Amino acid sequence: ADTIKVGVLHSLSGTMAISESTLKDTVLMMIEEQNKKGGVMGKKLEPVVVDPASNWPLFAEKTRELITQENVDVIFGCWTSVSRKSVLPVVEELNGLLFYPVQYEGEESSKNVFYTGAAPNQQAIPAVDYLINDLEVERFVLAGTDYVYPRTTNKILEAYLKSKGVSEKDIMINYTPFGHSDWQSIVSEIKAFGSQGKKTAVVSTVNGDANVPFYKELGNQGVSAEDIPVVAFSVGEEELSGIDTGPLVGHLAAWNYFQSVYNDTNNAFIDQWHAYTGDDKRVTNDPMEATYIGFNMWVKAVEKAQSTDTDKVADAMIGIKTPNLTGGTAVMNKNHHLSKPVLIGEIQDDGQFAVVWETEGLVQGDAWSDFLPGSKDLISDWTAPTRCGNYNTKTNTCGGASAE
Amino acid sequence: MLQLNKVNQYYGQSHTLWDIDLDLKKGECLCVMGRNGVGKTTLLKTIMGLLPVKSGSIEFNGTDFTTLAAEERARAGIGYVPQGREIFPLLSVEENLETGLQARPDRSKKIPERIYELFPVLHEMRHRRGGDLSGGQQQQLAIGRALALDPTLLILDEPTEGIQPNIVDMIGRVIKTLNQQEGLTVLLVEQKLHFARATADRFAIIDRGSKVAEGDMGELDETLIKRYLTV
Amino acid sequence: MRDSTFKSAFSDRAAKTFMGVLFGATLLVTILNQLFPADSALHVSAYTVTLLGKYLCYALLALALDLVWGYCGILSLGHGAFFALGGYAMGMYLMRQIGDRGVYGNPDLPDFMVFLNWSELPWYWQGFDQFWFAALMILLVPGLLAFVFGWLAFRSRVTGVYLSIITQALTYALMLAFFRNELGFGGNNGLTDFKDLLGFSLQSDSTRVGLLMATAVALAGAFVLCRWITGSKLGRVVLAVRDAESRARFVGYRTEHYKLWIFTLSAILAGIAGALYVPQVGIINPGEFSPLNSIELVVWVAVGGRATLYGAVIGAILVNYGKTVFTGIMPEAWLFALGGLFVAVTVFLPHGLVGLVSENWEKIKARLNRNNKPSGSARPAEGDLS
Amino acid sequence: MNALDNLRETFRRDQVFDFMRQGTRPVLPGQLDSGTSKNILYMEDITVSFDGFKAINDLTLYIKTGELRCIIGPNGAGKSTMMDVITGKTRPDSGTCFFGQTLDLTRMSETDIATAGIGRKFQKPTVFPEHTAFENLELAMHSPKGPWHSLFTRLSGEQTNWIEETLYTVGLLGERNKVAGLLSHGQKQWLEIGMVLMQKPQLLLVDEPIAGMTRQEVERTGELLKSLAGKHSVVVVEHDMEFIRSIASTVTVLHQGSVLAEGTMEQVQNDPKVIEVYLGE
Amino acid sequence: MGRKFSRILIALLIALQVSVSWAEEPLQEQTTPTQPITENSEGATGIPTPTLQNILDRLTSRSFDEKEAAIRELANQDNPRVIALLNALMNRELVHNRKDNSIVLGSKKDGQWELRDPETTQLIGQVDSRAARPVIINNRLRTVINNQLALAALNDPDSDVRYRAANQLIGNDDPEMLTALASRRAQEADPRVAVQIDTALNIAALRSDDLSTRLSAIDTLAGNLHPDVKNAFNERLRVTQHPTEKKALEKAIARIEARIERFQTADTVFFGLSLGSVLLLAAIGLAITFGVMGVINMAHGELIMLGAYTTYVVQQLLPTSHEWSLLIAIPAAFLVSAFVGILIERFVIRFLYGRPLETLLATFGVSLILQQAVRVIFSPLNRTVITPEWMSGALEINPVFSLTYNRLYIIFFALAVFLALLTLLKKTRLGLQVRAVSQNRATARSLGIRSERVNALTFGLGSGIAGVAGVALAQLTNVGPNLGQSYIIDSFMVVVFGGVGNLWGTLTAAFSLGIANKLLEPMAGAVLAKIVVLVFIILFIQRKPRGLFPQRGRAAEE
Ligand SMILES: Nc1ncnc2c1ncn2[C@@H]1O[C@H](COP(=O)(O)OP(=O)(O)OP(=O)(O)O)[C@@H](O)[C@H]1O
Ligand SMILES: Nc1ncnc2c1ncn2[C@@H]1O[C@H](COP(=O)(O)OP(=O)(O)OP(=O)(O)O)[C@@H](O)[C@H]1O
Ligand SMILES: CC(C)C[C@H](N)C(=O)O
Ligand SMILES: [Mg+2]
Ligand SMILES: [Mg+2]
Repeated sequence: ADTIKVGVLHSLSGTMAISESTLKDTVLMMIEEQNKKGGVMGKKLEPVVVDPASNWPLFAEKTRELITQENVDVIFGCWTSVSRKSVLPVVEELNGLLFYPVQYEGEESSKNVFYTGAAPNQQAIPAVDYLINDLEVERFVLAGTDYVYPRTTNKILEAYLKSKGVSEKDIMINYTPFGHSDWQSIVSEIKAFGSQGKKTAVVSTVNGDANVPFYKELGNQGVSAEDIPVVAFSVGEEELSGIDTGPLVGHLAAWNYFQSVYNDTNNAFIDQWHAYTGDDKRVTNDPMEATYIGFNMWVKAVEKAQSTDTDKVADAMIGIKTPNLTGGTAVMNKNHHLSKPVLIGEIQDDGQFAVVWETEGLVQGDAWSDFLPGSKDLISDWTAPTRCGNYNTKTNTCGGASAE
Repeated sequence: MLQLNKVNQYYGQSHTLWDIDLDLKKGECLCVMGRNGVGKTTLLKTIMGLLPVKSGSIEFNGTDFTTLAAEERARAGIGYVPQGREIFPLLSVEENLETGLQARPDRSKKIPERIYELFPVLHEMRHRRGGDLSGGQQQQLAIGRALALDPTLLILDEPTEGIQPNIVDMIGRVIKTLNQQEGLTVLLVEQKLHFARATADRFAIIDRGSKVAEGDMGELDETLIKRYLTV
Repeated sequence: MRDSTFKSAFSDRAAKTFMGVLFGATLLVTILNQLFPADSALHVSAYTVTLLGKYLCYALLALALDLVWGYCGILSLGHGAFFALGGYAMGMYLMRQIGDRGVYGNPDLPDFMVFLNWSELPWYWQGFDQFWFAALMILLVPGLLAFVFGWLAFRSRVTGVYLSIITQALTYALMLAFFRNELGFGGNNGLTDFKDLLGFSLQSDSTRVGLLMATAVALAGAFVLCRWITGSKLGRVVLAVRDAESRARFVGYRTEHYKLWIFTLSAILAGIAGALYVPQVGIINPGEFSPLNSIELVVWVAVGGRATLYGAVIGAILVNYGKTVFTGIMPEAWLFALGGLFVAVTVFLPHGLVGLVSENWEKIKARLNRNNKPSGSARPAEGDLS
Repeated sequence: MNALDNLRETFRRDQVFDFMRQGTRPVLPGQLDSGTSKNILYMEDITVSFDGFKAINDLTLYIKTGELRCIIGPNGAGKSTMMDVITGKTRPDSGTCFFGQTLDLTRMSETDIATAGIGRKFQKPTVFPEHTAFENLELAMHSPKGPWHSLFTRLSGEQTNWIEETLYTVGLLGERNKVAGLLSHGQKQWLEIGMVLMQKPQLLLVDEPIAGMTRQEVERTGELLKSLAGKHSVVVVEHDMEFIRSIASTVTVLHQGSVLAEGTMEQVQNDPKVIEVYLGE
Repeated sequence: MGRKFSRILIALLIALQVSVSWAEEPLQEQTTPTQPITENSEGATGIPTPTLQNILDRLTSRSFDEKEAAIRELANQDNPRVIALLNALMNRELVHNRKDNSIVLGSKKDGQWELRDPETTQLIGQVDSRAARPVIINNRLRTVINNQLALAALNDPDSDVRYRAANQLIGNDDPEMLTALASRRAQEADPRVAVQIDTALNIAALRSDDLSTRLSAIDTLAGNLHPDVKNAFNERLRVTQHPTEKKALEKAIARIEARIERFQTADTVFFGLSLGSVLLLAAIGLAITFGVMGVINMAHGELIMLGAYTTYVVQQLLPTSHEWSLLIAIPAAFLVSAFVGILIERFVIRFLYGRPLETLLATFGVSLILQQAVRVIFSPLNRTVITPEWMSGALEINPVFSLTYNRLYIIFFALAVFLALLTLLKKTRLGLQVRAVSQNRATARSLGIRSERVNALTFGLGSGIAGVAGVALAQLTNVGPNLGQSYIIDSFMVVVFGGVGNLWGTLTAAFSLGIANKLLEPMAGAVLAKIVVLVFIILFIQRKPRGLFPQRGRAAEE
């Protein structure tokens, strides 16, 4: 073929369209840009966009379609973990290549998947560190939507907090259904929990649509960031663009990227995005950066391998470095996760974040959390001789499916 | 007043009315008769505009009604008492009567006293749901509702069905009075011979969708009855 | 009424045609997939095989719904629940089959339990390592739920929209419950990463073809069963219950028993569909309980034409095929097409696509008759009220 | 319950005590046991009220086995409501209603009552609109009514003949394959009568059977009902006096929910109270 | 009818009232502690005072400690610009000019920064939006600034400002602040402010070395609901050795806790009412289109969504008047949704009368189309709807019990809509006509009722009300393409639970489900509460197969 086909697997309809359609545009923008530069290995890139419609089995089906019918060489896609889980067996079976750009709960490492979003240790743990060290928080509310990502993250955080000497009764855990819209009782509970004298913060893994009513209720019940700051892992610029941020100033988010970071690469990226969408109000966000990094890494890897063959590209990927948008360099590690900086930002009234804290260097993404008993001993290393996503350092075996 | 010219009607593929002609003069009382299932109700519904005609025309007071919507026909002054009562089951008796007021040209909002005088039960039960009434009470309600419209042509489909004898007599008298004293034109479908004889001036007989006989009530003799009204 | 005209028009030739087409298509696909090498022009890819398998599962589900809705007048807006339960039962078996090949290599616990610190397998997972047990549960769980639910509802004469809405509440409640990680079914991520079924690897083409065949057999079996039921006196009673339930009671039928019978059977069929669906698509998650899925299912049946059985099957296959095609060729606008289709079908084809055919069939017959009898002058009028 | 009530209970109706029965006739539970007594239906002190309005007021009525009973009365007298009570559609506020010696109708479901042998034609014709006339009769046919039976049963030639005979009786042989919903009003009435016949009930309740029928048909209906009497008990509600006169042996007049008069047509017709509230003139 | 309604309304109000007043006990007169606390130890130092600009320029530092020091120093300057500058810092109007690395005043104008001199406020020039950026402060700094501002505001002529300032300073143990508070107390005329100051001083007095001072502080503070009071008590309880003090503290804490508990019940009731009113709003349009007309309108949620988007559009069109654009949005949303509703009726539903179940399918199609249309027109992202000032914040009854204004307005709004609708249906011809048409279309037509028009108008009415609900919901939740879907199921539940065709049923159902949900939530958690409510509905329908207020009578039994 004289083109290289790039699959784009993001929901354009259904509940997830709200987040995912931006990433589709990002990939298309990157492809356009790359083609202007002459493509990859002299070949033009050709996007193949499909709509898995926020329907998880459809993700698997579309993946199969992309790989076997459309013969794409790489797929950029998925947002929710469940969609990734649905796609995973298919890319493994057909030996495809998937770039997953969203923060997730970890506990996974596949030969065919590159995780460019944050693992829990690249988001949750630094955020809690910040709360403890800088804000002197002593009590924690772990509020989340009732599903795997928040549950896992909170499990990790609970273990981590306890290891830091926070006692059981200073941790309140609360789960809400998807799309929860009536936050009155929970906010009032949080308020009560927070007025016991010790500095309290909320660590929020509340997902998607539920955030708007949550923040609105916080504002209305007068929970200000000075009293009880909320640090969120799923609220970025995109989400804030749907909220009146006036009353939210000072609440926090932990990400690897903020639009407000000032440097030339980022400024150029933002300009490019505005030009591409024809809307200079459009914001950029962390999963976009993850897509950006993933895409650039893939391009480099293909050029390095001089092939689009999955195995060769996957091998070439490891160790690839590419500038990230916050001024540093992202590195792809042996475990298919990135090394990135972690930033903490405070919400400003213009819907942007002001960076108030930043890790010293890069944080290496950890596929297997050190704070979960089941995965303490696991590591992932896709280089020879280990070549294993879940290598048990105690028993020195490669467990489960990836053994083959 | 009402003229039908070669009206044909179909239910899907089944041809139900065949070339019906009918001429109803102002102030007349015509009784349409015929066995079960010959198309009497169909004829009335067609006149009322509830069923479309396939060919032929309908004229009312000189204007062409053939394609006019049912509600406009009612507004032109046709009152209709359908077969099987068809009252509004969840509206109260009073509200049922009020629905009859909607088409009045004078936009009156008051139920004419006369209706309650004619059917005292309705007054008694005016707050009861229409659907709770007994069959005969519902029939009275249906007649009352048509009268509330203050029609110039009253169409009744078997109005005495299920009504107690003394009220049947009374309804007959009322129709007669309205017809003779107030010049109300009446088109009636009725199976009860004595009632038809007592009320109507003229008759028309329908058999298998066609009009087969017509004349003054006096002309309705045993042969016609034998031939068309018995099985 | 249509039913009877339909029957007289097609008699059971249509049933035979249906089976012929179904088995013909599956066999053809099987042969093309198995006998031709992957690069041959005639080769049918595994993608198509699974796709077809998925459609047939949906068709079976639609068939199940048509039985209760079309024939018994019970508009269930919660049939997705039975489908999903069947799917979960199968998923649990497949999960147990993974054994120690999971990422943590834990032979007793599925992965999601390991990393959420479950210490032992919950009691309701026991037994699912046996296929026979899982198979039993596939029938039993949806069947039992439908039985209990139906028994309560029909006994107290819940009908119409009230019934529809509580079926919806049922599936909605189940969805919320299954989303909860604590319930022990993998939360929103559901059950995935299946390896093999009865020792056959789910990734091999022959297993896929086998599953497709199994689904076709199940669909055909269900079709014959439904056909037999609806053609029997039971079918006529059920129709009578749909149209005039109280009359049926006064004639002496215990209508709640009939409804319960049909509802439970339908739920079991839906469960089987779900069980066949899961290994083919590779995931089961609480999203399948979503009330919107169940509503969409109703739409398939309506698009095909209710109370015909074929209609349901055809509707399910066509709508889903349309979805597959349109999400590919017009990702941004396919919802317009789908929505438009639903509107158009309901407004213009009150009896669904099958109705369109059978009505035209009547017309053709009418035309033939006209040719025989030149006297017939007029064409039938459309509709009754203006 | 005081002693008097107890006593009353013991000597209720014209009850035959078990020990007085000659021999023992085994009676299956749920089946009609009309015993040796002459009555088949006992309604005693029945009261039904709707939101305080008494549609039936302390009504007591007995129907003899094999009797043809006519019930007349003004609109709203409670005739249809009475039938509702008998068929289980409405539960009385108080009173008892026994079918035969043992069947307490106030405690049975509509289905059980129908199975026990009470058939009803409603005032407003109710048929299965999407079934053909033939199928309507088939569904009503006297035969086991359980789902399993329905699933496996096939119509025997005998049964087909029976249905066809009935179709003939009700004059719908020509409409055999017509869908019932499309029949005319009068045809539906006939069809429903046919359905009641197919049920082979012990007790037939017919609410205004001749409404909308031609005179000839009225006569035929009269004949039919008279022929049924004797084997079956028949209760007819009508407003057509001629018809009543042509069939009636005993006439009961209801008014405001209770019996106003009872007797032969002659007696009733000349009763001034009846004339006042009902007949007129 | 009206009577029935007012009875319910009164009952609701009484419920609220009772729960409030029963929790409320007369607050005791607070007394000022007998002894002033500490002396102002601030003395003059010999270091030469730096210029304002020098201090400000220290804000360019990346270290927040450094910034804090600068802010404190700034606050201590005796310069009339200090307050203005602190305010500017709070409002992100103090910017870091990247070019010359200076801190100046800046305001956004047409995507550019307009820079001014911090001292003279003279215009310096305009720079590109990325060439300057606001000085970043964090929560810690914000608290510091706020305290400084409060200190200054203590002497503000406006007593509301003073009240807020005093409130901000409660719990603060900075000696400087306490002196300021004490001196303010001496001249304070407004008793409201005085009470606040007393609370602040008394809390500080709890730390006094003098037992009797402490005891009298405990005595006056007992029953005070301010969270800092309880915390201070607890704190004290931990350190004190005195048995009398211990006892007094324990008693005081118990009293506070008892009061808090009672207010929490009131809270729950309020939350329930408020959730109920949201359900009512969402369901009430459906009560017409579905309950009265029998159209199973799956696009109802999308009509709500249109109303919410209308709110957004109106706000975009009137960028300067957020305060009252909402009032325009109400009729606008009504019209937009009603218009779309009429279109739906004319082009789709009209063909489906007599086939109620099929309306479900067609309107489901319509809902997909509307959703996608919104995605195409407005993008799939949520839109921001700004809450006007008068709807944000809360009516604070006491520190533990406050009623959020938006919820409060929405409760009244929902009741008003309900009332208006009820009157419309009961008192106008339309009401009668629509019920007649929906019960028997052919007969209604033959009585001269223009069924087509009636249907279109009624559907328009129901849709319009959905739109109005959208305006209210836009204040509470996402304005996005999925808005409708999240309410449609609940709406149907409410209508069916209440009994189809009965508006009172809808009202009762909405409020009882709302309250049930909120009662369960603290016990079972949000997810389980929802499941329990659903299961309850299922079981309830078994007991009452036609909802709370069933249609009764012969006709309904068919
Ligand atoms: N909607 C319909 N579709 C098809 N056929 C119909 C329809 N309604 C009535 N028919 C048929 O048309 C014929 C005429 O019916 P119609 O109701 O006019 O009879 P009728 O003269 O009023 O009888 P009756 O005295 O019993 O009321 C009947 O054979 C009937 O079966
Ligand atoms: N569900 C109900 N709610 C209120 N009132 C009712 C109900 N059912 C019956 N009624 C009233 O009870 C009375 C008796 O009704 P019923 O139908 O038994 O009369 P009927 O004797 O059959 O009269 P008809 O000869 O007119 O058929 C009537 O006044 C009726 O309005
Ligand atoms: C937090 C979410 C936005 C993404 C996350 N990976 C998930 O599980 O869905
Ligand atoms: Mg007729
Ligand atoms: Mg009656």
